[in-house]
Amino acid sequence: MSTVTVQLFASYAELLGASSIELSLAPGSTVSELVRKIRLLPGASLLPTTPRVAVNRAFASSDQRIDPSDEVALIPPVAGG
Amino acid sequence: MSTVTVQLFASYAELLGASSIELSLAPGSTVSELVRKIRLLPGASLLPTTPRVAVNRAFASSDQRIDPSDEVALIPPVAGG
Amino acid sequence: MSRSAIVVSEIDVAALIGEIRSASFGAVSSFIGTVRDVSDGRRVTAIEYSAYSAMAESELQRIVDEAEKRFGVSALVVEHRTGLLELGDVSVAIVAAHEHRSPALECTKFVIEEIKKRVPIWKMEHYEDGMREWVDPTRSKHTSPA
Amino acid sequence: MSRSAIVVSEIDVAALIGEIRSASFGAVSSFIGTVRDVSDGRRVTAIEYSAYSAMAESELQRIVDEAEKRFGVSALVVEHRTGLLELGDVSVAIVAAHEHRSPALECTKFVIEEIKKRVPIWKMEHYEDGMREWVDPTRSKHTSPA
Repeated sequence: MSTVTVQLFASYAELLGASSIELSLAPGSTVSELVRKIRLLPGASLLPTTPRVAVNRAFASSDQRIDPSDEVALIPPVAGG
Repeated sequence: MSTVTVQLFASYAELLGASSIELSLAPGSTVSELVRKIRLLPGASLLPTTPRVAVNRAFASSDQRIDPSDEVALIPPVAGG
Repeated sequence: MSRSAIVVSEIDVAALIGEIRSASFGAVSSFIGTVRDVSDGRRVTAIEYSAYSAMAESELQRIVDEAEKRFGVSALVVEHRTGLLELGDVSVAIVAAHEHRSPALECTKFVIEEIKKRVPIWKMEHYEDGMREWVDPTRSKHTSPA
Repeated sequence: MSRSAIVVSEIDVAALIGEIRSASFGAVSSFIGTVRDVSDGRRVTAIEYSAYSAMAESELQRIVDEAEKRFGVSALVVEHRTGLLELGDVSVAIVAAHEHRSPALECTKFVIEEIKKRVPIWKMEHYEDGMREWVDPTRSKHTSPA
Protein backbone atom coordinates (compact mmCIF):
# COMPACT_ATOMS: atom_id res chain seq x y z
CA MET A 1 0.00 0.00 0.00
CA SER A 2 1.16 3.52 -0.69
CA THR A 3 -0.16 6.91 0.28
CA VAL A 4 -1.68 9.31 -2.23
CA THR A 5 -2.67 12.90 -1.47
CA VAL A 6 -5.89 14.04 -3.14
CA GLN A 7 -6.57 17.74 -3.45
CA LEU A 8 -10.13 18.96 -2.97
CA PHE A 9 -11.65 22.23 -4.14
CA ALA A 10 -14.77 24.36 -3.82
CA SER A 11 -17.94 22.36 -3.02
CA TYR A 12 -16.02 19.08 -2.68
CA ALA A 13 -13.67 20.61 -0.13
CA GLU A 14 -16.74 21.74 1.81
CA LEU A 15 -18.43 18.34 1.58
CA LEU A 16 -15.39 16.55 2.96
CA GLY A 17 -14.35 19.35 5.30
CA ALA A 18 -10.77 19.43 4.02
CA SER A 19 -8.69 20.86 1.19
CA SER A 20 -6.84 17.59 0.79
CA ILE A 21 -7.03 14.01 2.02
CA GLU A 22 -4.52 11.16 2.22
CA LEU A 23 -5.52 7.71 1.04
CA SER A 24 -3.80 4.34 1.12
CA LEU A 25 -3.90 2.70 -2.29
CA ALA A 26 -2.71 -0.69 -3.47
CA PRO A 27 0.01 -0.42 -6.13
CA GLY A 28 -1.49 -0.13 -9.61
CA SER A 29 -4.84 1.22 -8.37
CA THR A 30 -6.95 3.04 -10.92
CA VAL A 31 -8.85 6.31 -10.80
CA SER A 32 -12.15 4.47 -10.31
CA GLU A 33 -10.70 2.55 -7.36
CA LEU A 34 -9.55 5.84 -5.86
CA VAL A 35 -13.03 7.29 -6.26
CA ARG A 36 -14.61 4.23 -4.65
CA LYS A 37 -12.36 4.72 -1.61
CA ILE A 38 -13.09 8.42 -1.36
CA ARG A 39 -16.83 7.83 -1.47
CA LEU A 40 -16.57 5.79 1.77
CA LEU A 41 -15.29 8.83 3.70
CA PRO A 42 -17.58 10.89 5.97
CA GLY A 43 -19.49 13.51 3.95
CA ALA A 44 -18.53 11.91 0.63
CA SER A 45 -21.87 10.24 -0.01
CA LEU A 46 -23.03 13.50 -1.63
CA LEU A 47 -20.27 13.30 -4.23
CA PRO A 48 -21.38 12.26 -7.71
CA THR A 49 -20.83 8.58 -8.50
CA THR A 50 -18.12 9.44 -10.98
CA PRO A 51 -16.61 12.82 -10.13
CA ARG A 52 -13.97 14.13 -12.54
CA VAL A 53 -10.45 13.35 -11.41
CA ALA A 54 -7.27 15.10 -12.50
CA VAL A 55 -3.91 13.37 -12.44
CA ASN A 56 -0.85 15.55 -12.90
CA ARG A 57 -2.99 18.55 -13.83
CA ALA A 58 -4.91 16.85 -16.64
CA PHE A 59 -8.28 15.09 -16.61
CA ALA A 60 -7.88 11.34 -16.16
CA SER A 61 -9.97 8.44 -17.45
CA SER A 62 -11.48 6.03 -14.94
CA ASP A 63 -9.05 3.24 -15.83
CA GLN A 64 -5.91 5.37 -15.55
CA ARG A 65 -3.46 3.97 -12.97
CA ILE A 66 -2.27 6.17 -10.13
CA ASP A 67 1.34 6.35 -9.06
CA PRO A 68 2.20 7.54 -5.50
CA SER A 69 4.18 10.43 -7.00
CA ASP A 70 1.19 11.67 -9.04
CA GLU A 71 -0.55 14.97 -8.28
CA VAL A 72 -4.18 13.94 -7.83
CA ALA A 73 -7.28 16.12 -7.46
CA LEU A 74 -11.05 15.78 -7.48
CA ILE A 75 -12.62 18.36 -9.79
CA PRO A 76 -16.12 19.65 -8.97
CA PRO A 77 -18.28 20.88 -11.88
CA VAL A 78 -16.31 23.81 -13.25
CA ALA A 79 -17.90 27.25 -13.45
CA GLY A 80 -15.31 29.52 -15.00
CA GLY A 81 -15.96 32.21 -17.56
CA MET B 1 -40.30 63.73 -68.92
CA SER B 2 -38.78 64.74 -65.62
CA THR B 3 -35.23 65.11 -64.42
CA VAL B 4 -33.66 62.77 -61.86
CA THR B 5 -30.24 63.25 -60.28
CA VAL B 6 -28.24 60.04 -59.80
CA GLN B 7 -25.36 60.04 -57.35
CA LEU B 8 -22.23 58.08 -58.25
CA PHE B 9 -19.52 56.80 -55.93
CA ALA B 10 -16.09 55.22 -55.93
CA SER B 11 -15.32 53.16 -59.06
CA TYR B 12 -18.61 54.14 -60.75
CA ALA B 13 -17.84 57.83 -60.30
CA GLU B 14 -14.48 57.19 -61.94
CA LEU B 15 -16.01 55.21 -64.81
CA LEU B 16 -18.48 57.96 -65.64
CA GLY B 17 -16.14 60.80 -64.72
CA ALA B 18 -18.68 62.49 -62.43
CA SER B 19 -20.01 62.30 -58.90
CA SER B 20 -23.56 62.73 -60.14
CA ILE B 21 -25.49 62.75 -63.39
CA GLU B 22 -28.86 64.13 -64.46
CA LEU B 23 -31.22 61.98 -66.49
CA SER B 24 -34.57 62.63 -68.17
CA LEU B 25 -37.04 59.92 -67.24
CA ALA B 26 -40.62 59.33 -68.37
CA PRO B 27 -43.09 59.49 -65.46
CA GLY B 28 -43.44 56.09 -63.79
CA SER B 29 -40.05 54.84 -64.96
CA THR B 30 -38.57 51.93 -63.01
CA VAL B 31 -35.10 51.29 -61.64
CA SER B 32 -34.29 48.95 -64.54
CA GLU B 33 -35.30 51.63 -67.07
CA LEU B 34 -33.03 54.09 -65.24
CA VAL B 35 -30.14 51.63 -65.43
CA ARG B 36 -30.72 51.04 -69.13
CA LYS B 37 -30.45 54.81 -69.73
CA ILE B 38 -27.30 55.14 -67.65
CA ARG B 39 -25.59 52.30 -69.51
CA LEU B 40 -25.87 54.32 -72.76
CA LEU B 41 -23.66 57.09 -71.31
CA PRO B 42 -19.97 57.41 -72.25
CA GLY B 43 -17.84 55.16 -70.01
CA ALA B 44 -20.87 53.32 -68.69
CA SER B 45 -20.40 50.18 -70.78
CA LEU B 46 -18.08 48.86 -68.07
CA LEU B 47 -20.88 49.01 -65.48
CA PRO B 48 -22.37 45.65 -64.52
CA THR B 49 -25.61 44.81 -66.36
CA THR B 50 -27.58 45.20 -63.15
CA PRO B 51 -25.73 47.49 -60.75
CA ARG B 52 -27.30 47.92 -57.32
CA VAL B 53 -29.45 51.04 -57.08
CA ALA B 54 -30.50 52.87 -53.94
CA VAL B 55 -33.66 54.96 -53.79
CA ASN B 56 -34.06 57.22 -50.77
CA ARG B 57 -31.07 55.62 -49.03
CA ALA B 58 -32.33 52.05 -49.30
CA PHE B 59 -31.61 49.34 -51.85
CA ALA B 60 -34.29 49.25 -54.54
CA SER B 61 -35.65 46.35 -56.58
CA SER B 62 -35.45 46.55 -60.39
CA ASP B 63 -39.20 47.13 -60.76
CA GLN B 64 -39.40 49.94 -58.19
CA ARG B 65 -40.78 53.18 -59.71
CA ILE B 66 -38.75 56.36 -59.45
CA ASP B 67 -40.27 59.67 -58.51
CA PRO B 68 -38.46 62.93 -59.50
CA SER B 69 -38.19 63.85 -55.80
CA ASP B 70 -36.42 60.57 -54.95
CA GLU B 71 -32.78 60.50 -53.88
CA VAL B 72 -31.22 58.03 -56.32
CA ALA B 73 -27.74 56.50 -56.31
CA LEU B 74 -25.78 53.76 -58.07
CA ILE B 75 -24.00 51.55 -55.54
CA PRO B 76 -20.72 49.88 -56.59
CA PRO B 77 -19.80 46.59 -54.86
CA VAL B 78 -19.43 47.59 -51.21
CA ALA B 79 -16.16 46.95 -49.40
CA GLY B 80 -16.70 48.15 -45.85
CA GLY B 81 -15.49 46.45 -42.71
CA MET C 1 -28.78 51.54 -25.47
CA SER C 2 -27.80 50.87 -29.08
CA ARG C 3 -26.30 53.18 -31.66
CA SER C 4 -24.23 53.31 -34.82
CA ALA C 5 -22.14 55.95 -36.52
CA ILE C 6 -19.93 56.68 -39.47
CA VAL C 7 -16.96 58.55 -38.00
CA VAL C 8 -13.96 60.34 -39.46
CA SER C 9 -11.62 60.25 -36.48
CA GLU C 10 -9.93 57.40 -34.64
CA ILE C 11 -12.20 54.73 -33.16
CA ASP C 12 -11.60 54.28 -29.43
CA VAL C 13 -12.40 50.61 -28.87
CA ALA C 14 -11.82 50.76 -25.11
CA ALA C 15 -14.30 53.64 -24.84
CA LEU C 16 -16.91 51.67 -26.79
CA ILE C 17 -16.48 48.65 -24.52
CA GLY C 18 -16.71 50.96 -21.50
CA GLU C 19 -19.88 52.47 -22.91
CA ILE C 20 -21.47 49.03 -23.19
CA ARG C 21 -20.29 47.36 -19.99
CA SER C 22 -22.81 47.08 -17.24
CA ALA C 23 -23.53 44.76 -14.35
CA SER C 24 -26.69 43.66 -16.12
CA PHE C 25 -24.85 41.95 -18.98
CA GLY C 26 -22.62 38.97 -18.38
CA ALA C 27 -21.18 38.86 -21.86
CA VAL C 28 -19.59 41.49 -24.09
CA SER C 29 -18.42 40.44 -27.54
CA SER C 30 -16.49 42.72 -29.82
CA PHE C 31 -14.98 42.72 -33.27
CA ILE C 32 -12.58 45.19 -34.78
CA GLY C 33 -11.36 45.36 -38.33
CA THR C 34 -7.96 46.94 -38.91
CA VAL C 35 -6.02 48.00 -41.99
CA ARG C 36 -3.75 45.14 -43.09
CA ASP C 37 -0.35 45.51 -44.70
CA VAL C 38 -1.06 42.90 -47.36
CA SER C 39 -4.03 42.45 -49.70
CA ASP C 40 -4.20 39.68 -52.28
CA GLY C 41 -0.44 39.35 -52.01
CA ARG C 42 0.29 43.06 -52.63
CA ARG C 43 1.89 45.30 -50.04
CA VAL C 44 -0.53 47.98 -48.88
CA THR C 45 0.59 51.30 -47.40
CA ALA C 46 -2.80 52.85 -46.59
CA ILE C 47 -6.51 52.53 -47.32
CA GLU C 48 -8.89 55.32 -48.22
CA TYR C 49 -12.45 54.60 -47.11
CA SER C 50 -15.24 56.58 -48.69
CA ALA C 51 -18.97 56.28 -48.19
CA TYR C 52 -22.37 57.37 -49.36
CA SER C 53 -22.61 58.76 -45.87
CA ALA C 54 -26.33 59.44 -45.58
CA MET C 55 -27.23 55.94 -46.73
CA ALA C 56 -24.34 54.29 -44.88
CA GLU C 57 -25.66 55.75 -41.63
CA SER C 58 -29.22 54.58 -42.36
CA GLU C 59 -28.13 51.12 -43.46
CA LEU C 60 -25.82 50.68 -40.46
CA GLN C 61 -28.67 51.64 -38.14
CA ARG C 62 -31.01 49.22 -39.92
CA ILE C 63 -28.47 46.45 -39.29
CA VAL C 64 -28.26 47.43 -35.62
CA ASP C 65 -32.06 47.44 -35.33
CA GLU C 66 -32.33 44.03 -37.00
CA ALA C 67 -29.57 42.62 -34.79
CA GLU C 68 -31.22 43.91 -31.63
CA LYS C 69 -34.49 42.24 -32.57
CA ARG C 70 -32.88 39.02 -33.78
CA PHE C 71 -30.51 38.39 -30.88
CA GLY C 72 -32.22 40.33 -28.10
CA VAL C 73 -28.96 42.04 -27.25
CA SER C 74 -29.03 44.45 -24.37
CA ALA C 75 -26.69 46.94 -25.99
CA LEU C 76 -24.92 47.24 -29.32
CA VAL C 77 -22.56 49.92 -30.59
CA VAL C 78 -21.13 50.01 -34.11
CA GLU C 79 -18.72 52.56 -35.55
CA HIS C 80 -17.22 52.60 -39.04
CA ARG C 81 -14.52 55.04 -39.97
CA THR C 82 -14.00 56.75 -43.31
CA GLY C 83 -11.12 58.79 -44.70
CA LEU C 84 -7.46 57.89 -45.14
CA LEU C 85 -6.46 55.14 -42.72
CA GLU C 86 -2.92 54.00 -41.97
CA LEU C 87 -1.73 50.46 -41.40
CA GLY C 88 -3.12 49.06 -38.16
CA ASP C 89 -5.84 51.70 -37.86
CA VAL C 90 -9.27 50.47 -36.77
CA SER C 91 -11.76 50.75 -39.64
CA VAL C 92 -14.75 49.19 -37.90
CA ALA C 93 -15.67 48.30 -34.33
CA ILE C 94 -18.68 46.34 -33.12
CA VAL C 95 -19.46 45.78 -29.45
CA ALA C 96 -22.47 43.72 -28.36
CA ALA C 97 -23.64 42.90 -24.84
CA HIS C 98 -26.08 40.29 -23.66
CA GLU C 99 -26.82 38.39 -20.47
CA HIS C 100 -25.47 35.27 -22.15
CA ARG C 101 -22.50 34.62 -24.38
CA SER C 102 -24.00 32.96 -27.45
CA PRO C 103 -26.31 35.80 -28.54
CA ALA C 104 -23.53 38.34 -27.92
CA LEU C 105 -21.09 36.39 -30.09
CA GLU C 106 -23.63 35.66 -32.81
CA CYS C 107 -24.78 39.28 -32.91
CA THR C 108 -21.23 40.49 -33.48
CA LYS C 109 -20.76 38.04 -36.35
CA PHE C 110 -24.10 39.00 -37.88
CA VAL C 111 -23.29 42.71 -37.82
CA ILE C 112 -19.88 42.41 -39.51
CA GLU C 113 -21.30 40.08 -42.18
CA GLU C 114 -24.16 42.46 -42.92
CA ILE C 115 -21.87 45.49 -43.02
CA LYS C 116 -19.82 43.73 -45.67
CA LYS C 117 -22.91 43.00 -47.74
CA ARG C 118 -24.98 46.14 -47.40
CA VAL C 119 -23.34 49.29 -46.13
CA PRO C 120 -22.30 51.64 -48.97
CA ILE C 121 -18.67 52.06 -48.02
CA TRP C 122 -15.79 51.58 -50.44
CA LYS C 123 -12.08 51.34 -50.03
CA MET C 124 -9.23 52.32 -52.28
CA GLU C 125 -6.03 50.54 -51.43
CA HIS C 126 -2.74 52.37 -51.81
CA TYR C 127 0.10 50.01 -52.71
CA GLU C 128 3.83 50.19 -52.11
CA ASP C 129 4.45 50.64 -55.86
CA GLY C 130 2.35 53.84 -55.92
CA MET C 131 -0.68 52.22 -57.54
CA ARG C 132 -4.17 52.72 -56.14
CA GLU C 133 -7.18 50.49 -56.68
CA TRP C 134 -10.80 50.26 -55.63
CA VAL C 135 -11.39 46.99 -53.83
CA ASP C 136 -14.12 44.88 -55.39
CA PRO C 137 -14.87 41.91 -53.12
CA THR C 138 -17.08 40.40 -55.83
CA ARG C 139 -13.99 39.98 -58.02
CA SER C 140 -11.40 39.15 -55.38
CA LYS C 141 -9.55 35.88 -55.97
CA HIS C 142 -9.22 35.19 -52.27
CA THR C 143 -11.62 35.39 -49.37
CA SER C 144 -12.31 39.01 -48.65
CA PRO C 145 -10.27 40.29 -45.72
CA ALA C 146 -11.96 41.20 -42.47
CA MET D 1 2.34 35.52 -29.98
CA SER D 2 -0.17 33.66 -27.83
CA ARG D 3 -0.44 33.37 -24.07
CA SER D 4 -2.81 32.69 -21.23
CA ALA D 5 -2.86 33.51 -17.54
CA ILE D 6 -4.83 33.16 -14.35
CA VAL D 7 -4.64 36.61 -12.76
CA VAL D 8 -5.68 38.07 -9.42
CA SER D 9 -5.89 41.75 -10.33
CA GLU D 10 -8.15 43.68 -12.69
CA ILE D 11 -8.12 42.58 -16.35
CA ASP D 12 -7.26 45.48 -18.67
CA VAL D 13 -9.16 44.63 -21.85
CA ALA D 14 -7.87 47.63 -23.78
CA ALA D 15 -4.29 46.60 -23.00
CA LEU D 16 -4.96 43.06 -24.22
CA ILE D 17 -6.42 44.36 -27.48
CA GLY D 18 -3.43 46.69 -27.82
CA GLU D 19 -1.09 43.77 -27.23
CA ILE D 20 -2.71 41.82 -30.05
CA ARG D 21 -3.29 44.53 -32.65
CA SER D 22 -0.89 44.57 -35.52
CA ALA D 23 -0.91 45.61 -39.15
CA SER D 24 -0.61 41.94 -40.12
CA PHE D 25 -4.06 40.99 -38.84
CA GLY D 26 -7.21 42.42 -40.33
CA ALA D 27 -9.53 41.04 -37.68
CA VAL D 28 -9.51 41.12 -33.90
CA SER D 29 -12.32 39.39 -32.05
CA SER D 30 -12.75 39.63 -28.32
CA PHE D 31 -15.02 38.33 -25.63
CA ILE D 32 -15.29 39.46 -22.04
CA GLY D 33 -17.32 37.93 -19.26
CA THR D 34 -18.40 40.22 -16.45
CA VAL D 35 -20.04 39.68 -13.08
CA ARG D 36 -23.80 39.99 -13.44
CA ASP D 37 -26.15 41.36 -10.81
CA VAL D 38 -28.69 38.56 -11.27
CA SER D 39 -28.25 34.79 -11.37
CA ASP D 40 -31.16 32.38 -11.78
CA GLY D 41 -33.44 35.18 -10.62
CA ARG D 42 -31.50 35.93 -7.40
CA ARG D 43 -29.78 39.26 -6.78
CA VAL D 44 -26.01 38.83 -6.68
CA THR D 45 -23.71 41.24 -4.83
CA ALA D 46 -20.32 39.68 -5.65
CA ILE D 47 -18.70 36.50 -6.94
CA GLU D 48 -15.72 34.73 -5.48
CA TYR D 49 -13.73 32.83 -8.10
CA SER D 50 -11.36 30.14 -6.93
CA ALA D 51 -9.20 27.79 -8.95
CA TYR D 52 -6.94 24.80 -8.87
CA SER D 53 -4.39 27.27 -10.14
CA ALA D 54 -1.64 24.98 -11.37
CA MET D 55 -4.06 22.92 -13.44
CA ALA D 56 -6.15 25.92 -14.51
CA GLU D 57 -3.04 27.48 -16.02
CA SER D 58 -2.10 24.25 -17.82
CA GLU D 59 -5.62 23.62 -19.07
CA LEU D 60 -6.04 27.21 -20.25
CA GLN D 61 -2.78 27.00 -22.15
CA ARG D 62 -3.84 23.67 -23.70
CA ILE D 63 -7.02 25.37 -24.93
CA VAL D 64 -4.97 28.21 -26.40
CA ASP D 65 -2.63 25.73 -28.12
CA GLU D 66 -5.58 23.78 -29.54
CA ALA D 67 -7.28 26.98 -30.72
CA GLU D 68 -4.11 28.20 -32.43
CA LYS D 69 -3.78 24.95 -34.32
CA ARG D 70 -7.48 24.67 -35.14
CA PHE D 71 -8.12 28.22 -36.36
CA GLY D 72 -4.62 29.24 -37.41
CA VAL D 73 -4.97 32.45 -35.42
CA SER D 74 -2.06 34.83 -35.56
CA ALA D 75 -2.32 35.83 -31.92
CA LEU D 76 -4.48 34.85 -28.98
CA VAL D 77 -4.48 36.15 -25.41
CA VAL D 78 -6.67 34.77 -22.64
CA GLU D 79 -6.85 35.94 -19.04
CA HIS D 80 -9.10 34.61 -16.30
CA ARG D 81 -9.31 36.35 -12.96
CA THR D 82 -9.77 34.73 -9.56
CA GLY D 83 -10.56 36.20 -6.13
CA LEU D 84 -13.49 38.32 -5.01
CA LEU D 85 -15.03 40.19 -7.94
CA GLU D 86 -17.56 42.97 -7.73
CA LEU D 87 -20.53 43.57 -10.02
CA GLY D 88 -19.39 44.54 -13.49
CA ASP D 89 -15.84 43.30 -12.97
CA VAL D 90 -14.29 41.40 -15.87
CA SER D 91 -13.82 37.73 -14.96
CA VAL D 92 -12.48 36.52 -18.29
CA ALA D 93 -11.13 38.15 -21.45
CA ILE D 94 -10.28 36.49 -24.75
CA VAL D 95 -8.73 38.36 -27.67
CA ALA D 96 -8.00 36.60 -30.96
CA ALA D 97 -6.47 38.01 -34.13
CA HIS D 98 -6.42 36.60 -37.64
CA GLU D 99 -6.02 37.90 -41.17
CA HIS D 100 -9.69 37.14 -41.72
CA ARG D 101 -12.77 37.60 -39.61
CA SER D 102 -14.33 34.14 -39.49
CA PRO D 103 -11.43 32.29 -37.85
CA ALA D 104 -11.00 35.15 -35.35
CA LEU D 105 -14.68 35.02 -34.37
CA GLU D 106 -14.83 31.22 -34.25
CA CYS D 107 -11.65 31.02 -32.19
CA THR D 108 -13.08 33.36 -29.56
CA LYS D 109 -16.25 31.29 -29.32
CA PHE D 110 -14.26 28.04 -29.09
CA VAL D 111 -12.08 29.36 -26.27
CA ILE D 112 -14.94 30.55 -24.06
CA GLU D 113 -16.86 27.30 -24.61
CA GLU D 114 -13.83 25.20 -23.71
CA ILE D 115 -13.05 27.31 -20.64
CA LYS D 116 -16.55 26.63 -19.39
CA LYS D 117 -16.12 22.88 -19.91
CA ARG D 118 -12.57 22.23 -18.82
CA VAL D 119 -10.78 24.84 -16.76
CA PRO D 120 -10.87 24.04 -13.01
CA ILE D 121 -12.30 27.34 -11.81
CA TRP D 122 -15.28 27.65 -9.50
CA LYS D 123 -17.43 30.50 -8.39
CA MET D 124 -19.28 31.15 -5.19
CA GLU D 125 -22.07 33.67 -5.62
CA HIS D 126 -22.82 36.08 -2.79
CA TYR D 127 -26.49 37.04 -2.69
CA GLU D 128 -28.25 40.11 -1.42
CA ASP D 129 -29.84 38.08 1.40
CA GLY D 130 -26.38 37.15 2.77
CA MET D 131 -26.44 33.59 1.41
CA ARG D 132 -23.50 32.17 -0.52
CA GLU D 133 -23.56 29.27 -2.92
CA TRP D 134 -21.20 27.38 -5.21
CA VAL D 135 -22.44 27.60 -8.78
CA ASP D 136 -22.97 24.20 -10.38
CA PRO D 137 -23.71 24.68 -14.10
CA THR D 138 -24.62 20.99 -14.41
CA ARG D 139 -27.60 21.59 -12.09
CA SER D 140 -28.60 25.09 -13.22
CA LYS D 141 -32.22 25.40 -14.30
CA HIS D 142 -31.42 28.02 -16.91
CA THR D 143 -28.71 28.33 -19.53
CA SER D 144 -25.44 28.98 -17.79
CA PRO D 145 -24.53 32.68 -17.84
CA ALA D 146 -21.61 33.91 -19.88
